[in-house]
Amino acid sequence: MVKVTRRKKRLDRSIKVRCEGLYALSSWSEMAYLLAPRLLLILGLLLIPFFVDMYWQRVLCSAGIYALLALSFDFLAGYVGLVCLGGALFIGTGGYFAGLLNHYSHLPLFVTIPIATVAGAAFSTLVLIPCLRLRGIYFAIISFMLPLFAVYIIIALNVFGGTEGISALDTFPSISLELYLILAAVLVALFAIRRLVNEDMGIILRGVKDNDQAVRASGISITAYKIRAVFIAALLGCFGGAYLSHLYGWLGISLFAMDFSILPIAATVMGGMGSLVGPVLGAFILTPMSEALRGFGQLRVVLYCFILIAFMVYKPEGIMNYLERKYHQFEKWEEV
Amino acid sequence: MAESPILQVTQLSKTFGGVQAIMNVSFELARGQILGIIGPNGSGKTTLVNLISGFVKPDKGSVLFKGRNITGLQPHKIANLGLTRTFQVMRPYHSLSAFKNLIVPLNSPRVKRSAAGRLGDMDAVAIDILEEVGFERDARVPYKAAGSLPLGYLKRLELGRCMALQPELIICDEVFSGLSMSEITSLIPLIERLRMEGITIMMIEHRLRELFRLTDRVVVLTFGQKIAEGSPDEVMSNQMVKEAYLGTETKG
Amino acid sequence: MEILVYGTVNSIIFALIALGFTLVYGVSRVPNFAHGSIYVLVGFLTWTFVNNLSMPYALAVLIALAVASFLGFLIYRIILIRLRGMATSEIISSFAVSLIILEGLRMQGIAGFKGFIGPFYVLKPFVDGKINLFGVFIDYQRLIIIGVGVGLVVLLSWFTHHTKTGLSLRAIAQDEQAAMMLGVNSDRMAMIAMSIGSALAGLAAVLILPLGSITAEVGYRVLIYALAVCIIGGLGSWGGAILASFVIGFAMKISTALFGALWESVVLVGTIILILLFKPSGLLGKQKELEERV
Amino acid sequence: MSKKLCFTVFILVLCAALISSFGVSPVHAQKTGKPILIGAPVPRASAYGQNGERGMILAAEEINAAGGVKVGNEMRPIKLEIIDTRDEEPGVPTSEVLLAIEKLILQKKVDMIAGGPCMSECGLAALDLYAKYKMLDIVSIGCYTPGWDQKVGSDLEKYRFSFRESGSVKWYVKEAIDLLRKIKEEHGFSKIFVSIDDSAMCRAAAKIVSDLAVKDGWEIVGEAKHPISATDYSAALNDCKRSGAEILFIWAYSPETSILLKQWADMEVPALPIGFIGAAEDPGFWKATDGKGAYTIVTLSEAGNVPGNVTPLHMKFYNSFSQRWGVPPRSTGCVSAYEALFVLKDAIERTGSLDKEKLIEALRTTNLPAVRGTIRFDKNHQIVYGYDPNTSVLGCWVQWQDGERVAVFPELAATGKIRIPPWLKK
Repeated sequence: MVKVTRRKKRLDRSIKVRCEGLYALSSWSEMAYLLAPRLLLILGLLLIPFFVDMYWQRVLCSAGIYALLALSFDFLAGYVGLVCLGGALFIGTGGYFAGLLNHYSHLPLFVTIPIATVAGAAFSTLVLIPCLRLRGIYFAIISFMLPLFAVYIIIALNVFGGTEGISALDTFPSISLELYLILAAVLVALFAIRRLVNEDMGIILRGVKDNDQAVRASGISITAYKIRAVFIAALLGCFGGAYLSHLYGWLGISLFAMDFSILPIAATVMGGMGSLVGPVLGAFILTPMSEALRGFGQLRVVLYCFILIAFMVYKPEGIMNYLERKYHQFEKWEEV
Repeated sequence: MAESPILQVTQLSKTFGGVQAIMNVSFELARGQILGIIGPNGSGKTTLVNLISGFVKPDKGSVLFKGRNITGLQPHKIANLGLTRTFQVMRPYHSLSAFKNLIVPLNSPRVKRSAAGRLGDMDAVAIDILEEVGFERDARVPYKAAGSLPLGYLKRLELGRCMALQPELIICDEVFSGLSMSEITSLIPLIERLRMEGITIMMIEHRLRELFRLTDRVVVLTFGQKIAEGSPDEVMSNQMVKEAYLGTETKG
Repeated sequence: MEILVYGTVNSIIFALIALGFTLVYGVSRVPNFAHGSIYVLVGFLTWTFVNNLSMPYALAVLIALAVASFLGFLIYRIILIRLRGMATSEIISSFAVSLIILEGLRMQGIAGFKGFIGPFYVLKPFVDGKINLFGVFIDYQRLIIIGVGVGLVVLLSWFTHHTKTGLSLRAIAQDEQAAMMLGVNSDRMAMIAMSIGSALAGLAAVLILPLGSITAEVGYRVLIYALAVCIIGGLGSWGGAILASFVIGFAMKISTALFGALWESVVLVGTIILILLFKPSGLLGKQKELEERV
Repeated sequence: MSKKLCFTVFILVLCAALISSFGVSPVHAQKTGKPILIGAPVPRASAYGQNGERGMILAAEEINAAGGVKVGNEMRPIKLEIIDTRDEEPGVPTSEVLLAIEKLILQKKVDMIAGGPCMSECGLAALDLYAKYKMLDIVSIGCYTPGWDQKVGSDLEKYRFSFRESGSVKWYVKEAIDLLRKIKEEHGFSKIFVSIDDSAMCRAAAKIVSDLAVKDGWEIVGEAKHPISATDYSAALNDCKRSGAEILFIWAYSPETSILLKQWADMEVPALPIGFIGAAEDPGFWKATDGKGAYTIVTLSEAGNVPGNVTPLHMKFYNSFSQRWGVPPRSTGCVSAYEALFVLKDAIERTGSLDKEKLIEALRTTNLPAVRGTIRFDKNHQIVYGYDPNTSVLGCWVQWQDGERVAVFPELAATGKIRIPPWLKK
């Protein structure tokens, strides 16, 4: 049979090439080319709230939390090579720190949230340090189990309100405040981390991911850097947790719930691993979607697992990388 | 050699689950020398490197670097003392561009302490080093993702990574392997230059002919034991060495 | 005595649960997080066949097992085969599968803790009644479990040492590259492994579930147990898995006896973390000590 | 090939989901006149949730069939907005549950809320939500924690919007003690062996019971805690046998408890099993234990779940529920959730408006004859349980006798006598 074999060839758009380096500042179109996506994201996030009712605004709040988690997961997995399935650990620690501070020493939430963020991050880092020498699946599984462990301990010791948890914590004075707090947090975190991975530290971390032995041979202690990385990731998660416990004015063992570990991963896979924006995007798509499907009870869990698998198998690159490629490159068929 | 040797290995031993990888190996390396370590496959050359550079803890014996005992020290600590190594399997930071690969060592405490670290613009330093190891300046190569570079460049990159540390002793684990004759001949001057700069070099090699053009002394390993040491021709005339090699392979 | 007998039973139960998982991982390096869900699924199918289609028990079991192994095959054929080598993706996707199955079943009303909708999902034990063993009451089901458990281990070791498939499975497990050179098709082997592994999970379910009742939670618990056993024993090492299941089995029974049941889980996870800290590759982990990998 | 197939399947499922995800509410208003929206958060995956859901749907249908609720001078039908809170499922954070409730309040704009969540943790957290949004609600499925009315009582002004029309553990414990006393008097038993799920809640509850029992002249001769997943109880049962206890007091919700009772029968342990046993509440219990569950005494926590004549409405409810759903009412939630809507109806019709503050006043003065008895709330908005159907509502303890759940306590509700297993007869 006669068949012309063709293959897809990808070429950078000329404007992309021109925009590399400083030259971009030379023309408006090129600056626009660079800025457009970023502005789109920022404005998009900041403007949505005006178009949805109060309930969906609340949904956005929790979406923001998941976005933070997804971000920290992607950062660890994509730039440090630590696959951390224990997002719930971060949420839990942050949440408990904030909640307990607020409940026992009656600090206002503007104090508890920052403290909880830092202290919680420090704490969860301490917990994870021993596990840092583990690689790949071992680390993944351990981090998956730590939240369970925390729950067992809390139940067994029956401390911190035991199984019933503690309610009636302070909540935010106004919805717009809580909404913009989290959105701002997401944006700041996003750009901060994007910046970080291109700083020296980020470069070293990526080095650790690609070939840790070479990094050690270059006279750099990988553990030290891993610890820092985990701490940064934990900061995001713990902020999310602290925020959450004040969002609903409650804390309980379900802060360690598995959803906090699963959904962010789904978001990351969907949005595109390694592109930090992707996970955020994914979170802001998945969370509202699973809300829309609430009518089905368990069925929606089933559904978003389907989506997850579908992406894994058929579009492993994820939405973001796909868009990026489309934005920067064009494809043409060529004979071979 | 009046001054004390830069590297002193004594009675080094290591077993991996019953297998004697290295048995009572000891040798010395004087400052500014180039020492070759040869031996048939599986004679424990790479293990030796791992033991010296701290990636594997020895069961027995000691390693002295600049008169200081570095046995069982963490690799990065050793590297910061000025002893670094290349790897046999080329695994650069493939997601990073070539010159960013050098940013990693440039961030090591050792460099930060030294002048070049304070020199400021690391990227510039990195580019210079790359040029030194033979990357063309201004070409796109240094900005390409290291993963996409050909083997020749990777070897140079590896050397560059070591040089960025401003080391006193570099252990090259089979830099020549897998390279074409011409590539090797272009690498040799680079190594000689390093030596001119007063860097001591220890080379693990298979390609004996090329090796012998560089080294002053050679140590021969078989089955984890040192069977001979001396100048290239002494070693080659040594009976045991002949057997060891003819037994296994016919190169050299 | 109490502890000895029930500790043994417990341990063998763990071993049964973990065998399938460790087999799959050992051969194809795929952490099959859908293990627990298959376990529950088989239990559920058997129940339905028996109670709704009023099949004879044995037949129902057989069919259920067949379904399970086919499912395992499918999971590999459709999903995992595309994700080989990417541990993260394998974990996530197979876990997604297990969520699909378990939550799907939950809609069938297998709610578990705090009551459940519709019928009781309880399998009948093969033989009812119990005997007095060294002053300890033990029902036949548990004796059967011990028997089958031991038998299975023997069978498996025979299978892997004396049959062609078994040998090639082991070859793959030891050195994939070499095995492929020798013309062993690693994907085919992985599929076989998945089918066998799932069937084993099913078998364990059929044996063990009559002791309890079939709930979605069991699925998650089984998964955790399997992971625990395999990690402690060293992923992919059978001897390790069996050793580990005895360690855990007794550790849990003893801790229950000493500090009360609540600490069971704490002890479980505690052991895992400790072991991993001091011996990152598990008790009998095949792979080199991780930091020695250069 | 397989790829395409999966993908299409997946797409189809997704579409189906999205389409039907809009407006899922089983009960639609048949009447003209703007329907009264009643939000019903229920954990669909749990039996109690389903009980409540069924109860409320039945009630709504009956009310609408009878012309709806009379507000002022117009008749308005009831429209239920049932939403799945997913509490009592593993791995579901409480915030998830609260978000569901917020959906009812903020998006569905419901007028009031009745139903769950069932889990105490969620129930307590939800209180603050209702206070925040000033949303009237009647907890009518599960959520038995004594912490609830304590919390409401602690700040009656803030939490005035919440009422609890399902029971409180406090009362059920009292019932248990009284039941034990009754048995003691009838059969002269004196020793209790306590066996519980090892969960914080069960331990706490069991402790209270044993303390009170001791005060009541009982002797606690032994105790056994079982992990939630326990599948073998023979050890505990042996101890029980040796201890010479005549009562085996159980407080457990894991389905495995049915195994405990099986083994109890197998080993012919000479002690009468009594208690709070999630497994034994279910009509399927008998079949599951193939009859070995006989003699087990368990509370269904609400009169009306088994045939009886506590009130005129009793049998009416039992029958209509049975034929509407094809199964008899199970336990917790069926009756209380059913009545909850009538309580609201009653309050609305007395105030003649939907004004919250007025309704709260009305609810506080509720005195409504219903299935379980007469519904009244105490000062902490907690329904009053008691033994007199004219001043309070009644609980319901049943014993499994030849495949049926027979009410044996309280006296007024009892339709049969307590039977003692032959191997326990002296």
